[in-house]
Amino acid sequence: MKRFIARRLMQGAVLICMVATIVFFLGRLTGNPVDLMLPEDATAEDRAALTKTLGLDGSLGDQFVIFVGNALHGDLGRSIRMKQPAVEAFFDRLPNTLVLIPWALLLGMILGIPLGVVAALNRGGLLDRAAGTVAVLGVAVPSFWLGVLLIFVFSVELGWLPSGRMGGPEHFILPVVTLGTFLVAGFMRITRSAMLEVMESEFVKLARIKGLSEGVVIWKHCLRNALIPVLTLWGVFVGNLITGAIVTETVFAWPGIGRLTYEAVIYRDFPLLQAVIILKSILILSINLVVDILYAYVDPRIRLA
Amino acid sequence: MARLMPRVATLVLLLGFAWAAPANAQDQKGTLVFAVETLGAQTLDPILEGRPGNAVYQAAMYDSLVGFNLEKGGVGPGVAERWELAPDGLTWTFHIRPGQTFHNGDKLTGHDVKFSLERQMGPGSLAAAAASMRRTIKSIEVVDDLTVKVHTTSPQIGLPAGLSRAVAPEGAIMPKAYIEKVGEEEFRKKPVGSGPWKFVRNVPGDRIEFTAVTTPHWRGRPNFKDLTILLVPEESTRVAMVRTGEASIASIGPETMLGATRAGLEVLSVPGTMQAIFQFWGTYKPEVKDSPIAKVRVRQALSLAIDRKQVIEHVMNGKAQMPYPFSTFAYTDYLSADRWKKWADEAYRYDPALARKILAEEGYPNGFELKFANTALPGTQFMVDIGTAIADMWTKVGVKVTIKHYEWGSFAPMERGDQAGLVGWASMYRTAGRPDAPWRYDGAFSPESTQRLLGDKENCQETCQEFVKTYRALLAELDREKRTALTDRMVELVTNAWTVIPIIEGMGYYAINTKKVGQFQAIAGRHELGDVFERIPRPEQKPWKK
Amino acid sequence: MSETVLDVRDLHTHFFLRRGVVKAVDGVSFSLRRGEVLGLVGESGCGKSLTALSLMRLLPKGGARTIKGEVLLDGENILERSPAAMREIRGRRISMVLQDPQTSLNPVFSIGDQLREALLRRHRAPRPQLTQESVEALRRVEIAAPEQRLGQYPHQMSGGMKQRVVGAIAIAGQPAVLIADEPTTALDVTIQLQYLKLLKRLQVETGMAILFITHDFGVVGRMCDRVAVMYAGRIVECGPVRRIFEAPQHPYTRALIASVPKMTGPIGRLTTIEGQPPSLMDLPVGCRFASRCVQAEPRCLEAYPRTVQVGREHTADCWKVVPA
Amino acid sequence: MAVVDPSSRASLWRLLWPARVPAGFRRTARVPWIPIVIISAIVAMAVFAPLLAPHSPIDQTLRDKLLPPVWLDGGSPKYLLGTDAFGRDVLSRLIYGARVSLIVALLALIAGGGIGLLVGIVAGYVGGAVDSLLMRLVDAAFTFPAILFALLLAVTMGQGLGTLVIAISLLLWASFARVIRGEVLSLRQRDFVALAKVRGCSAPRIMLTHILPNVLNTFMVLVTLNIGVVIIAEATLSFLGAGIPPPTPTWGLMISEGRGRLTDAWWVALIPGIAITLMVLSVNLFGDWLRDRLDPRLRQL
Repeated sequence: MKRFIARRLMQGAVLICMVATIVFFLGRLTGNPVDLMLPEDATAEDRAALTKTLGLDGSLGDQFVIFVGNALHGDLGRSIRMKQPAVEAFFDRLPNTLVLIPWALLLGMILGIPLGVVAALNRGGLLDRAAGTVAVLGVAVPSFWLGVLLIFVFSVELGWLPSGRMGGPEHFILPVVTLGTFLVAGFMRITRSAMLEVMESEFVKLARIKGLSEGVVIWKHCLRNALIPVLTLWGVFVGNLITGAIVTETVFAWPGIGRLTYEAVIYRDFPLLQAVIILKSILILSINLVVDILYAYVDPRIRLA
Repeated sequence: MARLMPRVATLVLLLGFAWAAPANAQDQKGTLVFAVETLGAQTLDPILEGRPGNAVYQAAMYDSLVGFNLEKGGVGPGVAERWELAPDGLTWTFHIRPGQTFHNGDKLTGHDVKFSLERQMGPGSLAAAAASMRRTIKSIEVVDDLTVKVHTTSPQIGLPAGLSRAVAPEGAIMPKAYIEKVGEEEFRKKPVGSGPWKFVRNVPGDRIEFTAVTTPHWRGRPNFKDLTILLVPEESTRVAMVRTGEASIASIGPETMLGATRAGLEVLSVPGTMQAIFQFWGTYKPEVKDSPIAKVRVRQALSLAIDRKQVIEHVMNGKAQMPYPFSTFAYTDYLSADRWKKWADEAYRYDPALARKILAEEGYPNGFELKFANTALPGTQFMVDIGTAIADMWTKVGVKVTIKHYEWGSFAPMERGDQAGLVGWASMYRTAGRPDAPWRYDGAFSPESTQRLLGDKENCQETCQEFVKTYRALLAELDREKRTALTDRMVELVTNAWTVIPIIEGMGYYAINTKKVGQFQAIAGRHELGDVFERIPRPEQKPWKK
Repeated sequence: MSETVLDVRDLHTHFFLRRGVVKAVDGVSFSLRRGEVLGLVGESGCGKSLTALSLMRLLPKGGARTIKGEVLLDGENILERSPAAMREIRGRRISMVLQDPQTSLNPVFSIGDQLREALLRRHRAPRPQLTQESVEALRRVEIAAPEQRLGQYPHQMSGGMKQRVVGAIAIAGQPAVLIADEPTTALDVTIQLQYLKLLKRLQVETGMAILFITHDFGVVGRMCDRVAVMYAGRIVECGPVRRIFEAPQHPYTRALIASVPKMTGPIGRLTTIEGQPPSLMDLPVGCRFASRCVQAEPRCLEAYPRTVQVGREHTADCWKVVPA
Repeated sequence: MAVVDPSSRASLWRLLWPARVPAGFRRTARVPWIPIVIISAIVAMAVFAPLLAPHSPIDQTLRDKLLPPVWLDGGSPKYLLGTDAFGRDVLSRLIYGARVSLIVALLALIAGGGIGLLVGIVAGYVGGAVDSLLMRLVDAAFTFPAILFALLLAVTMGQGLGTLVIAISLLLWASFARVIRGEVLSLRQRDFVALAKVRGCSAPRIMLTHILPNVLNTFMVLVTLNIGVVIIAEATLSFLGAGIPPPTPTWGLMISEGRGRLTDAWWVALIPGIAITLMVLSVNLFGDWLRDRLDPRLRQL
């Protein structure tokens, strides 16, 4: 297990280096942030001066060397727009996204897993098709459209819920629904297919031969096995959520890292953009690692291998 | 004794004010929630925010050396009550309004003014005009607590305008003693200004909170107790928040206006905040010689093909107007504005028949192919819409338009260097409302400038040379009338060249929930409400009239 | 001879698919006596396994239904039991060992958990007692160091060992009938023999009856008292093992036996059976083996043959055989 | 043990119209006719757009702006689904939008899916260091927020079809590669591959003639299931201002342009939203069915 973790950490480090390099050069391709910081009619003199102030006047190679050097010390530069260390900006906003994600995940699981089980039990039946359609609907609706519609219906027309911003529990409902909807389908699909696979397996037959009740067979023997693939996809889903947060946070004025990312692109805030993508990658990788470890605890085949 | 007199006078005045308007001054209550699409750098250190429009949140807590003309827009008194230029044109003297204090209780004096301007010019400044200030300002001299002299290297007629928030944010006055005591870092965390709103909290990516000063303020004592400026990037969410009352006011684009009105919201439009223009690149260059856009009449025909009334009516939902000549407005300094208004109404009319006729006469009876770059800053969807609309209108007179959309960030680099990507193209963008024409004209037309739309150093022909002459004369001219004549001449040269052509004069738009705020007016030409917050009444109060 | 414990009469289990009906079990009858081992032999796809699952009433999902027939367990037709009542007897009166030990055990529960669950079916007992009984059960299937094994997971055991555990689980409820569905097919040859011996020993010890399903006539000789030969959904011949080996009556049985390599005697050509069994969805009206039968006559194609008593306890479905 | 190259397995046509019912064929859900009809209708819309659209999708009639659909008060029979803010016919834009959406989907799936297919086959078949390297790349691609990447590209290269296709392909290839590699890993063990090796076939030849045909079913299933992903991605990028630039009609852009007008002109944003939802729903249901039919092992997708 230790060696497994160590190997994963090594792979992760290599991945992060790759991502960092790609991001650095791609970021530099996207134009000069100075143009977005100055008024449209700023003079060339002003522009040159600001470029120098921001340290963007060196060659790309020089800038990269400096970037790598600083990164090794945990310094990913200062946000050009917000003038605060990019790492700090990221961690300022991270909690706001992290309070959103578990709820979305929970929503996806609470609805998706039972739906998946029910669909598997009624395979090919009306319930299966109904559950499938409902779940696929979750993927089929573009989340920004859903968000805008939800605001329109529940906030503007019915006046039940606030339309945006962080705040009390009622502020969480619409963003969580918007963010979590596509997960319902994901969880439902995987649970269903895993259940189908498990339900056809011999050990389920043996459990029945033992004379166990249907409830025990389904919810203990089947589901426990079916949850293994569900858990593997946790990592992927959390990754999706972190990306999906870009749209959701923009629609709901949620000050999390999703919007920070979007703003970093819009304002060509190189250091921030680099930092955000690198830190996000680290975050996603860590979550995946945690999931792998969890996975090992659920599945003895891995734990004891 | 002589020094005491003004203070006593001020005290009496202030008491009188408090007595005269007790209903207005007594209670400050409620929170004014203002939702905007961007908070820019979201920093409260004035030297760290370069884009004037983004500094809306700074305007609440900082006063500017030069202020507004609330009547018609443009420059008016601010921290300095008045200012004058020495006869040699090299020294501006600013007379500071007495009795101003910072939120920490310190008095605002000439030392703060000198400190603030020098900080804006300093090495750590990201201010847009930092470089030009360094070049033009020789020294700043504090004559006494209420008098400051700015010595310039050459005559700078536009200096006070440049220190007015009507033009740029560089005039913000910061507390010298406080910053020197606590240091820059601490100042950024706990900023102190002299405006009618005190800083409370800055939550990055979400909001900035202020609370009203309780004493009278020359800009007006706020009617609300608190002010929250919310960052809500998605426009439909902003409008939804105004509808539900989560926000009192939100900035909106023209495309949302109709919906906001139908939803029972008040829409406030601020006149003269910008001009949508289109322009032709490198028309004077040898390689463009054979291109249709090298011909003045063709360029004019393209203007005639634009139905500006339709754009105003349908794209801008009626909340826009026929433009003045390029980058000029009703409030532009030293301009015969009325005369130009009349001229523009005629010149910028819609006459597709004439447009077709001109095209035929110039040898393009079947039109020609035109490459058209449309640029938009984040949050200006209507610019894309206007571009789409005029491309369609050009198509109707037979021009085959290839439209390409750029984000501002990818367009700006194309202007630089040899402009290879743009020569022979038409492009379109938005220019902000500013009271000083010459500055903007310099950036667009001088052969050394970035855009150099009349000619570059190698190809500076008649109009270009004439422009350079006029512009130089204008810079040195101190006499008001002569200056106006020169400005008119400069504008004339540019209008007759038809290389930069205004489409419409646009406005700033706000959706307002009248249950949350009373009636108020914005300052013409000022897209941001930063200097208006303190004047916004509560719903039950009397509307604010200018 | 002792009494009949399981009597299957005219069992029909069909798959109802959109495309048609697959008559996988189509009129199977046989009986099983207490303490007896009955072999059920046939090619793959002839319906042996489905017969077993029909007896357990654990038909695969997706359209399989028993539409006709009786399964009398101690004289009671268990097909008429409610699902809950059926669950009552599974594991306790009738149980089953599955083919593949690799997949028969739930990978995420320990051996102990799975055994205890089965033992709990026999009687409600406190956990320590169940654990003690689990150890006993493992010992009975000849697993060394059973105490340690309890905490282990299936993936930590060999196939042979797993199959023993499956056996232990299957007989934990002390059933009167055990169905063994090709229990050794997936095991190594060397282990197969051990396992068969174990099964035999357990059968002798407990006196349960075993329905032993296999495609391997060699195994039948070693294990069974009687054997029933199944072809295309029906039992075509049934009789004591020795009789069947010595005097197979049905051409199919003969062909099957001829295809088994003999351990003794001269090495002759192994015969194979030409052709394919008929589609279970489109069965012929006549003898189902007719299309492959070297002795087929016109009447074989016209009607299904009657069941002929060819000797004591020995029957065969063939027009060509002569009643004893 | 059969040494049969199973690439001759059921074609799509055979699946829809089985010539003969194979015995013991596993029971699967019924043919999803409704989704097939919807998909066909949308494809027909895309192909015959110029014939079907009553108006030009980009010509503006500003005077007729924001007219409601014909069944509402104020609607005009001239514009069945109403008009947008420029007086463009929503129906015509919807029809042409189908074309753009499908072109984007097609190109992105060919590019992204193709790369994924290639990487998957090479990684799975060659194995070893090549496999490790390629799979690390795939991992990196999964870590990298794809939408962000698309945004970056859009601001770098400018908005446009090419940018969009590249961005979406980059979003797709990794998941294709991962699944295909898994398939190839198991195929590599199969006898017909061993036999081909014994016959002395070269590695590229085996990949081309033995591996490729056998993963095509999986590939087709992946393609179908990802059409929805592409359509949503296109719409999302349009929403974030990085899609195909106006005035070219795309469904995403139509929603994006109309989203501020839900109160007064809901049809501008709602109708394309419904179209996207219907389309994605249909391709997903169809894909599910196809997967069950062609490649039940992929059920976890």
